[in-house]
Amino acid sequence: MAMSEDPPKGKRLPLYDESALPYEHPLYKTLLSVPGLSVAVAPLDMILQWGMTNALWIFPMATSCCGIELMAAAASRVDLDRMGTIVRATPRQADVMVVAGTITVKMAPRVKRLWDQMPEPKWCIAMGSCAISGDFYRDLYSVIPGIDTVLPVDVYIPGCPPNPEGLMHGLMRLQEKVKLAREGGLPTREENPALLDLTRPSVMRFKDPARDPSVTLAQEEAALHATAQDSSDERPVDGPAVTFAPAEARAPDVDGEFEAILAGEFGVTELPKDAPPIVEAARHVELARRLRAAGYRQLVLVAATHYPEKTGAKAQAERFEVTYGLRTIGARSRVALWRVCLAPGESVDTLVGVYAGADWQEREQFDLLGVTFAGHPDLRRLMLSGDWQGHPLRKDYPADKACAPWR
Amino acid sequence: MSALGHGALYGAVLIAVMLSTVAVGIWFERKFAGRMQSRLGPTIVGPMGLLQPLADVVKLLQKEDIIPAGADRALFNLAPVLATIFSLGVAAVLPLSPHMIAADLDIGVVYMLAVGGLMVVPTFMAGWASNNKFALLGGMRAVAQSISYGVPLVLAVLVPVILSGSLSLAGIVRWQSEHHWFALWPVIPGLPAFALYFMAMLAEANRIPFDIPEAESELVAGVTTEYTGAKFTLFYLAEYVHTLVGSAIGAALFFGGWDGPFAPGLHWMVAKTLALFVVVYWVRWTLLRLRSDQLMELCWKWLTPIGVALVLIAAAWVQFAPQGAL
Amino acid sequence: MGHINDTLRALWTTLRTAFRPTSTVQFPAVVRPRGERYRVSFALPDDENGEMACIGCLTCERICPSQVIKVKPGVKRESPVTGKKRAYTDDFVIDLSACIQCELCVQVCNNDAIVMVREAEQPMFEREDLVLGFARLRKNATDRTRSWGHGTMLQESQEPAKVEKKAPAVKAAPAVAAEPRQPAPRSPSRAAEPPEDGARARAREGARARRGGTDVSATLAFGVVAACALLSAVFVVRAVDLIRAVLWLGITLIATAALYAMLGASFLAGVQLLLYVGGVMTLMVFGVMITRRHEGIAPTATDTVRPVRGAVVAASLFGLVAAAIVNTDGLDDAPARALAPLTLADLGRSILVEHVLAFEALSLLLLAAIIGAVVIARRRDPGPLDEPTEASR
Amino acid sequence: MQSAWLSALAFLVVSTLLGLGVLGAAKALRVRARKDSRIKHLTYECGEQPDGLAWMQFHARYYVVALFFVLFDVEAVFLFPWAVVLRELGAQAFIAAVSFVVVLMLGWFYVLRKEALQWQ
Repeated sequence: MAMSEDPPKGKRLPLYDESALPYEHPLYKTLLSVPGLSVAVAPLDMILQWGMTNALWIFPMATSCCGIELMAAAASRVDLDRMGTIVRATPRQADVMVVAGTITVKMAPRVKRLWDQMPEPKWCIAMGSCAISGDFYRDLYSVIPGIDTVLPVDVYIPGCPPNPEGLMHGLMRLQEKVKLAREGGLPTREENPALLDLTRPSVMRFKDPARDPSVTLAQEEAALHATAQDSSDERPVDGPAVTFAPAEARAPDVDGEFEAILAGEFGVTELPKDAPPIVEAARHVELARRLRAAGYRQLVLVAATHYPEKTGAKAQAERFEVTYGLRTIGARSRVALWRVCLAPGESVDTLVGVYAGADWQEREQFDLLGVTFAGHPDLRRLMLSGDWQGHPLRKDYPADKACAPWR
Repeated sequence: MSALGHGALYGAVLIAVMLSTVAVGIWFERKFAGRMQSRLGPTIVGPMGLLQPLADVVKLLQKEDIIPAGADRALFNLAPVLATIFSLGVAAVLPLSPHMIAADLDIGVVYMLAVGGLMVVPTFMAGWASNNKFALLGGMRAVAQSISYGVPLVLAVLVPVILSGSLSLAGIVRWQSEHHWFALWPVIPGLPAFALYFMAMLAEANRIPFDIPEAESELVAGVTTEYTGAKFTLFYLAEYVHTLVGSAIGAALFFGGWDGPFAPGLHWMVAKTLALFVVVYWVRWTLLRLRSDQLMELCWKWLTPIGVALVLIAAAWVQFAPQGAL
Repeated sequence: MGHINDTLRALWTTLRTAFRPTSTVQFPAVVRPRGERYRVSFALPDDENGEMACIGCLTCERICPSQVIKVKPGVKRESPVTGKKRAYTDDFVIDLSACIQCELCVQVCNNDAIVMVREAEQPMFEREDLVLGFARLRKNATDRTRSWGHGTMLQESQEPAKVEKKAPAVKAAPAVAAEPRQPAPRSPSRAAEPPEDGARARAREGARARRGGTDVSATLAFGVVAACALLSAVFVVRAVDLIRAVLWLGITLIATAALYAMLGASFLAGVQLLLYVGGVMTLMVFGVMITRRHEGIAPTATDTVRPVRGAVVAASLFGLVAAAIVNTDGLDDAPARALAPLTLADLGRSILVEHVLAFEALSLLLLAAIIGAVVIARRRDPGPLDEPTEASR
Repeated sequence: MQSAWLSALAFLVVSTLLGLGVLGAAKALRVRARKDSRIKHLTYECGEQPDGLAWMQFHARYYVVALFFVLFDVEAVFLFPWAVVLRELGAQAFIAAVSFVVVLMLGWFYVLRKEALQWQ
């Protein structure tokens, strides 16, 4: 069987249902209920539809490169104003939300909320591949697979990005769609399982009849409370106060000092060629303090790697290596790097007491990998939203599994 | 015909005329702005896009009505109506021709200043009732700006009052048609006073370059941020009517109103008003908006003393100018 | 002076531009010609023998960064054209909804079997409609203009430069076709208006002036306005919300202005609106906005002492005003005076002749007020000069 | 005189009718959403959860501006009757008003020197 033929055969699906319109005209109902006046509905509807579709004001949801084309569309060469389209900065006065750009999981509740704040009648145009399907970010943990998993999209404009004329064409197609829907003449589409397989996102579209209503509810709930759960806002850190030593005129510049300290005071003699030396977890804060005194005044790196043990008796969930990097500040900057290895369930002592800059760097590792830092004053999520499940940079993170209502 | 009937008839006709002028004005603005930016403006809806404002209104009237949570509902609904009343109400004292004037008040100038000044009430009301930070900030800024520029406005208007010795707009125009237009002679208090009036009028109507209360890049849409559909339409309308009436009053105070050769007075008045109206758009689509502090500095450091100086010069002219020069 | 000069120059520039030809291309009617390298959609063209060139080698499917290509290779069979055995493909699908138009699929194709085209697919109502099926891809090959690149040429251009070989010259995009000028908006033709009959109009004016407002309507209007003033004054006192109290006060002040107007004191009415409604009310609003750290509604205090205190003050004030009214001369012939109201000129004469000393003293009073305002405003450190400080933080 | 004020009143009434008429027309014409949501009525704050109430404390300079407006407007208001009789009364009125204005402008200089209207 051919995967795609035009036109394909299959079950006919109604694309558009009059009763499924999200709004109603109370006036029509009144006119229809009065016997003599029902003839007035058709011409009235014609006038109202004419007005409605000929003054489409845009609310620009421009998050990335497609937004540039959106701006160009309003400029001289294409001039959206020709068809009466102007850009409004508030959703209350807009008719069409143009989603132009990648929508991340963190952004999605905001988009949803802005969409909900637009007054009916309203439409949505997905402009460009990222808005339509998430593009090649669509399997990334932080990007939603198409804006139509969040809102009902009326017109999809292909392109990466589409050119400004594409947007104008999209608006015209929208006018066409509204007109066709009024006349009941929207083309019905044939179901083609192979095609659906190819384009199906990991979450049901908003308009999909099979969509679980609880997903929509969960999204609305999330849109309502998005900020309340976010942890990315800054708040005063009440951790140990750090006092900086007075700046020396010049950092000590003794070659091999780091190695000497390691070997002499910490008993680390094994120096691997292609990786930093490994330091005991119990003594690494002491090492940091010693190095700080020796002139390494800047913490440049807190990174972690996840090594899941797949087989054997020790089939535990995680094993981490945390890598630390220090720098001297001065004309000839030198670097000190070391690793700390953590057994399953173990945590590493925080460096916040020695370097204030360790705060957010350790929070990032906690957020993305789930490494715990003992004694950290404020170990919350830093980049992901507060209700996130799991740690996406772990090797065993289920990339295709739903971990938020948006995915 | 009783006075009430006279006012109502003039009101109905004048308001209908002003609304259609505003509709065509919006179309003209979009075409003109387009041309200035090397684009066409509306072309698709109606012949040359002429029906575009109509489509806008038909659409806006259909939009759902949203009142934000926590808003003061009564004031929220009242503000757009008040804005309409005050912006249209100023037109009552407009002398369209020697015998066409809705209400020939002997203190027309003061009425115009007072009712025009009342526009701060709906502006603040809308900003405060919306329960929205952008709207409130926009409202407070708009009120601060309006009252600040009220001072140069009053001073600029005082100049023709001193020169003609009348507070009635019709009286001022009559004096000009008997003697000379104030924008032309005496040049020194006349022309700068007109410039002062024009700037203060732009600021009162919140037009660029004085539109900081609704600067889109920082305050979304100012006081109208939370307004949808019909109420937004009224604000939109009030803004344009304010500008139109301001232009008409400028024409009456400084350019001799209905005075002019060959054509009937009404034609001259309309032509002068529209000319000033076009200049407003021209300025709007050319200049950038001023910063808040520049706005205030311009008003209090420059325009106010200049206004006072112009008033004194006008008084001196009346006192000391040779009789023939009047 | 520099600013004024710049402003005038800017005005001149925009005016000049307004009368120049525009650069708009009227899109649905005129489609802007695209550059040679412009690429938006795909096509599966024939090879030189008139057969579909694709052999189903899956190279494009593997290279695609967005993984939007699905190819179903067919069996090898003899070509009906050349008679040689070759591979075929049974189906080919490209999902434009996630395509980034990177052209990698074209670049890796050794057979030039997939190319890109310059005309865009139209926007669709459903996401599935953006999937280019086999039939559409084949149709594009004949219906649409091909873009600049094809596989072998792109691969060759990646080779280390050979001396003789010249990269294909890129032709510049053809200039935009001269678009039809919009006809300039014509001003509506001036309709000749019949000149107004001066004598008749004057007669009408005179009649109107003589009639004026009748006594009954004036009394009625007075009742309405006075009721407005009193009721809104009650609401001022009753309002819990300070801002609402101020707005009610505005109505009281407007009603007072109306009363002045009805008494023939036009100027006073105007000044009442200008100064009290426009100015003093704004002052009060600003006062509320800067003084109270209110959580939403700023309720007025509701203890028992204040109403009593207020009542005492109000009563004594009322007594004072009443006494002043009673002691005013000439109230008996009030109707006669109302018929001949004071004009503004009378007021001016009175200020500048009889009360000139008070007039000058007033300027000193205003001066003192200004200085006082400055002193009060500067007494305390204004704090952060940021936009409004938020009370809730 | 009163008749002119009545005309102005009628004019204002007609403008009121227009405002109410537009709102009434919209009430008849506008659509109604089938589903109402709490999010729709949230205050617009660029898609963020509204943080606290909008009513906040403003800087004192707003008050100062209003104060100066009232003072300068009082000055202007006194100049209106003067403007009307200036021609008639001649030099005496001129000198009186000039001294009035000059005294007030002293206040303006003071304001400028103290930078009370600095709006940053």
